[in-house]
Amino acid sequence: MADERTAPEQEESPELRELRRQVAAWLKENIPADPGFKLPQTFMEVENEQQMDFLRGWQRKVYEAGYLGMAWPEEYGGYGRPQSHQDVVTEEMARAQAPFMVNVIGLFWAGPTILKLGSEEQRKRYVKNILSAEEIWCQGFSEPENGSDLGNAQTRARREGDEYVVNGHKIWTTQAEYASHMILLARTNPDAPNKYAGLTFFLAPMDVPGVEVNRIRKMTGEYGFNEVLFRDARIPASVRVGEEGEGWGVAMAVLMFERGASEGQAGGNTMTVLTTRHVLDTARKAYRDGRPALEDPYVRDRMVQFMIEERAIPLNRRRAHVQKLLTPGRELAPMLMGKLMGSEYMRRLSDFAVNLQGGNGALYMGDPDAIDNGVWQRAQMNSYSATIGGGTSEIQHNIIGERLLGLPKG
Amino acid sequence: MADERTAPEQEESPELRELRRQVAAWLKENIPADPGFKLPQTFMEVENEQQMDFLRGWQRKVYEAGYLGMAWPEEYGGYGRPQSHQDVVTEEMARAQAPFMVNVIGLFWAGPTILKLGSEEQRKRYVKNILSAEEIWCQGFSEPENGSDLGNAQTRARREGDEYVVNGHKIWTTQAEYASHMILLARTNPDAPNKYAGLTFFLAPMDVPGVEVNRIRKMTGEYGFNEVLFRDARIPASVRVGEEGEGWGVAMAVLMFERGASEGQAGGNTMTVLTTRHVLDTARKAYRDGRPALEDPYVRDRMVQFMIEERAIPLNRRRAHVQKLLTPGRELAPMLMGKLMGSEYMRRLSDFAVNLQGGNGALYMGDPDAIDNGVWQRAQMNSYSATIGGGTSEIQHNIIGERLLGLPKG
Amino acid sequence: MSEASFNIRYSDEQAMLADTAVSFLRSKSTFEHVRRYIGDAAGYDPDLWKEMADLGWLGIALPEEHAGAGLGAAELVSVCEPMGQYLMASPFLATTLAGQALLRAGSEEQKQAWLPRIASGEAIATLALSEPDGSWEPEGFAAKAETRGEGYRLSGTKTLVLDGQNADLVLIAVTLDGVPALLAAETERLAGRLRSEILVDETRRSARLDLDGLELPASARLEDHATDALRYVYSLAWLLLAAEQAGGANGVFDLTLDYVKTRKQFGKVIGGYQAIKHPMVDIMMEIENTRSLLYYAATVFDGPGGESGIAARMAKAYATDAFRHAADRSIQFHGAMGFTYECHAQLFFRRAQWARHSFGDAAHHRRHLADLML
Amino acid sequence: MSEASFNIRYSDEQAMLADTAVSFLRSKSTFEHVRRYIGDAAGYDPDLWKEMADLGWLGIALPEEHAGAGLGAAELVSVCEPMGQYLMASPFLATTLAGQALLRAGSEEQKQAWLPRIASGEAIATLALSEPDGSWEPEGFAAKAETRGEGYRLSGTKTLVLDGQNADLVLIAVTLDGVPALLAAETERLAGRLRSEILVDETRRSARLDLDGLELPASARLEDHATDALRYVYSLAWLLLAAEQAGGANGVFDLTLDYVKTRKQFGKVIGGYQAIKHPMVDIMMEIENTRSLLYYAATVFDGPGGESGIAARMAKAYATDAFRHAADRSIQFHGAMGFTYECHAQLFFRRAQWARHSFGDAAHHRRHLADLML
Repeated sequence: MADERTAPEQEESPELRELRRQVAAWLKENIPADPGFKLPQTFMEVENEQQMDFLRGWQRKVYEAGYLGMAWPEEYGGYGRPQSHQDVVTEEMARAQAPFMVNVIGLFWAGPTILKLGSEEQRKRYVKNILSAEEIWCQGFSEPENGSDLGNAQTRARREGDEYVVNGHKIWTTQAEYASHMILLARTNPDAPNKYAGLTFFLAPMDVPGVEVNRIRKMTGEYGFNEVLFRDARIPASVRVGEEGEGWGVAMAVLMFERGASEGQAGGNTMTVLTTRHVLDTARKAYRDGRPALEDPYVRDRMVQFMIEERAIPLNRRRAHVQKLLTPGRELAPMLMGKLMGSEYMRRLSDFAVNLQGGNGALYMGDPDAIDNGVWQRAQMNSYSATIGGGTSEIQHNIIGERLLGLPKG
Repeated sequence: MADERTAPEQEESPELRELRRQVAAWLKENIPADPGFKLPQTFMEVENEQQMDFLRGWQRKVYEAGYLGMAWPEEYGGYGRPQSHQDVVTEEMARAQAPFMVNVIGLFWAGPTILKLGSEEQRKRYVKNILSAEEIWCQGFSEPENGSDLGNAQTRARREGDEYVVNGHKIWTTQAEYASHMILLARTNPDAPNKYAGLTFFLAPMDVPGVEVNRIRKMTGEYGFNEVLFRDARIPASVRVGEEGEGWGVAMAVLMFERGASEGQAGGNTMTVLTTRHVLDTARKAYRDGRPALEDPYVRDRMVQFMIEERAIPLNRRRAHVQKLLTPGRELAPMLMGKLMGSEYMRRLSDFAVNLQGGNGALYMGDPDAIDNGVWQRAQMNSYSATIGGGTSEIQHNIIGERLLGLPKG
Repeated sequence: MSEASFNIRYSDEQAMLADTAVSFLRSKSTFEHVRRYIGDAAGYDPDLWKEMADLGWLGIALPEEHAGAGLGAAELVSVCEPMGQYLMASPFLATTLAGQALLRAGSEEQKQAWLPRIASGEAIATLALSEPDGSWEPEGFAAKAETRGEGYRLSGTKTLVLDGQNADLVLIAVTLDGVPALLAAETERLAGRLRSEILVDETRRSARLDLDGLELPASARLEDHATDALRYVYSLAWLLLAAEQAGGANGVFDLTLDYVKTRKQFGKVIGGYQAIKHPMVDIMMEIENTRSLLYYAATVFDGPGGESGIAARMAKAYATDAFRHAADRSIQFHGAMGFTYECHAQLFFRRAQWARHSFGDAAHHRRHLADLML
Repeated sequence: MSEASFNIRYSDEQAMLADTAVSFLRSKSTFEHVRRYIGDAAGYDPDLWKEMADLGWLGIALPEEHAGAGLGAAELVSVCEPMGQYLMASPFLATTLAGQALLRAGSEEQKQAWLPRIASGEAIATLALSEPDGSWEPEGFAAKAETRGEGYRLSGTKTLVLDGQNADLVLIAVTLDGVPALLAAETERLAGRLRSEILVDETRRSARLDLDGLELPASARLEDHATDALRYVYSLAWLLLAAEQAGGANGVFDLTLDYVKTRKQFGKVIGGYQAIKHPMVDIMMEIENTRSLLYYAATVFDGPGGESGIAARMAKAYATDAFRHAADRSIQFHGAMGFTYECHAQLFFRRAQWARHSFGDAAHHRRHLADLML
């Protein structure tokens, strides 16, 4: 797959072009109609069974059509094709505004981890059901006292025979209420020489006694994430990934998958992407001070700022494939900066999209006269889940400054 | 004087109003005509004897008219009047765009320090000549390796009989080449229990053997500050302020005078203030893309942003006098934030004033077609002297965050 | 204006009102209390409203002859800033603005009928100003009134009518004979025409008002100067919203400051990290600037000349951005907790959003200021 | 444009040219070398110019029939980015733009007379475009030419004529019969009419040109399509300046990064403080974005459709702000040292200022982009 990553995009082969055409046609045919109820924009916003069923069904359909897990090995449920094929399909799905793949933790965190670091049995057991959304996964890294400081996780897993007994408190656990499994970071050895060395990584089942899942209400007023309490919950030792004490290394590998390495990804769009094109649609309906918003020079200037910045996002990804155009000494920049730049961009863009609405920007979703059903008001609040979750923007700055620029830790 | 500080401004007495009228009339009569050579905008930009003579003459004239040192004690050369009188005069000088008082280190740093912490002999010896600009002062705190970290000063002062022998290297010393005296922070005890305890404060004469002053060229291409090398320079022990080891405390007191406590100030404007009024004058002469700059909505929007922000500066000072309007728990905010806010404001404003000039903004001072003789191009570069000197903006943020907000040191 | 003429006056009355408001609201308008009324249709506590009336707040800027205190806009600011700080939700803003409109344009009869009842807290009043096109200036109302027999027949739609669902009296801004006019309608006449809106700020209430076919008697018309009265009321709204925003910015800043002083990550209190400390300082400075601009605007508000509108617009423009910034960073610096409904930061965030979109955002006011000043 | 159609192509020629340029300029265009020519009237090193010609740079985008390499704008970008990084000062930009104007609008005779001499480095050429009103678009020139006997008589003033004092040939943009035209003037004809300007970027040269009463023969006129040629040349200027700015941003960023990694204050390397680390990351990201926008603009530049101008404007707009930001923070993070003439940060700062004001700043291009895209 390595050669695929460096191949310049312009040489898109006839095969890829044909695939692009095919998938576009398939999507046109198969994207489900508006179900008549509010749909989430990202996987962090699924708030009821109705939404979950709808999205699960869609993911299964995409998988069964051969458009998900395309580059994953056939023996575990994938289709064994080149990553470039999956990338083309993913792009087309985003372009077509298809509903997103709901099993995000499975596809982007658990799946790659199991494929790369799991045992043969684990691969056989879990991967296919991740792709088909038969089993939903959640992620158990954060704890109430350790939002950014994952290495300090205090949830305890004590070995007893063939089992581990888990006690602790995980939080901000997206989709835990629908999940059958959790990738769990827990402390097996509180006396390890350093805090990192005491951690172990598990593929924990959620349907065992002693696991309590509570909903957390988001600032939007909606639900979508949870806290998970473990009280003497027993999980089999066979769900451990790697050895005891290797959990930190596994977790770091997981985070690297999440931060945008395309290699090995199951593919699929992870959110309904809101772009400046949609802001423009909104702006065309909006009035500021009695005039169409798009006549306001302030709106026009800022709109173009966002359009320029937005273009840089896919262009950075393109440039990442052209070895010679990577900035010397900072070759990993386009990859490492993706999460920070994208999430902060969306925070500012969604705020702008509300701002330009003039007086009507004070309305919220649910109001029949809110422009575009308040999609931007909701996106604006939800945007913080990305600037905070998965490592806050402040932590991202540290990571990039230290790893990429070689600046010392503060 | 304390009651003067809290007296609400609106109750400006007939006496103050009359003073305001008088000084305005005097200034109208006495502000010197354009000398025909380039004048500095701040005391950090004096680059030749011609400029220095002109400014010294002006300060003396103001002093002799009774408009400087108005609130300093009569026995040392002041006029023994209330601080409010000086404040009114200072305001009128700024309003009239009078040339600034050149002996800034004397008036704002050395003078208050000597009055408050100096010996009776020191007060008698130095204060009057500071007011009359007979003796120019400079400041010797910074060293090449310790720009922001003043407490780490390595310049050595070794006691020998009635003298101290000074060795070391001071830098960024404004007006050192014209100065007869330096307020000097030097290390008398390298073995003190902590670095601060080894420091002592001196009113060092510059005209002793072993003092070498070199010019440093600024980024504008002009001169105005210096480095000062001490090589076995002997200064009398009588110029010490306080005891050995008390230097850090004295220096901190000096910095508090500088950061804008109005109490005890000699008064006088310290720079030719550039404001949005002047930016507007520039904008009226400027074209952007073939149209008057003021027709550009982007220029208009930003201009107003600056006008609002600029208004907040004097209003913060006004509010500082209304005890009941100080934010509870942050009463010192208007005072402590003055330097940071003012210097960063000027950096952005001067950049904007260049920016709005369109193509002609590429011209520099000296070019006959540069708008307003390139005053903004120069001001833009000079603006960094304030965001860097006297504690960088980064350090200011730390100080305010820690002292005012009570946030822990990093 | 030269620098020397910038004055800030602050009277004993202002200080006393502010002190009272802070201690009253600190104990009454707690987060728990504010949240309790989120699900309430009226959105406010009638008992608290009564207490506010007893404190004299509802008559602050009404003349003594109408049972008011005979004070002015500056004294309203004294209570509005703490209301913002403690997220007070009530029809205070609506009623105050409507009261001023009545005072300035109403007939003697209308004033006597309503102002004492407003001052006593008995009647809630509001203005119907905004329209679907979101105009933020007191001119060019698309809603129309036409003479019809002895009275008027109205058409058009009003939006964002503050506390429309709570009001006893709605003053409707329309175009009549080509110029702005205000028509007073008791709410009984508006039955079936008011729909509660869903606002981003869940502590606020507003309604959409359908005017088509509404008939009002001749006596509904406020007798004169709707143009001047409306101009005054809009300026007053800028000022009072700036006050609320200043208070809100302060409130959310204090909330954040407490959090970053106690929350630890990587073994250190997070407020010690420059990535948090420095933005906190910036926000603090913006709040200081806001308060200076606000109290200057309050000082000159009831004075002569054009400075009043300029200063109020400046205060609203700057306060809007300052409050937004403070609320935005509060969510971020609270980390995952900040993203929950339970965290009080969202209350301020939503208030900041609502306030930005009410009576003109920063860019809007800057555009008008540019026309006034450049 | 949908995301999927954003492509970046980068040919072997581009890569080879860039590699050569980096190693050549790194050793030749050192800070010491750059500073040596600041006081020089011509402002550049003729020996280095000769070497650049020998490397083929002056004919990169000229056709082979005129002794060029027959490549395009994308290959010019490959050498301009390193020129920005190493602060190269030379009449390269002026000569390249003028060469393209000649190529696109000149007569066969004019092309044969000048292009081979340009490609060989023998002749320096430039365009006289700007005027005192600072227009940044290729239209509405106030400078005029009128037919006068067999030739033309000119009036008006040109400003910021790049390397006007160094040029052998100046192509003057005027309005002739109501439309833009280009007239070629050998510099002998301009004696006494060119005045060296003082630029904020001391490594650059430009001149003011007084046209009043200048007479040129009929043969001076470039034969056709001045409008198209000018449009092309302006777009090319945006692209090449964006390349220089990208390089400059990178150069000043590296300078700053080295400094903050070694400078200690309070016992710690200052790059470890978040107040420095985090802005450095932001600048780094802006540089990455700049380079992506730049190489996309280079990819589509010589292609069909309106995308070329849009992409070049975007690159120039974004690069302008990124370079300014990088240079601004470089001064600040160098502390007092950054404020000296001796510190190399000022060289980049001045370059960033010059580049911002040349061929349109960010707000200017955004305004035009809004008209094109919204």
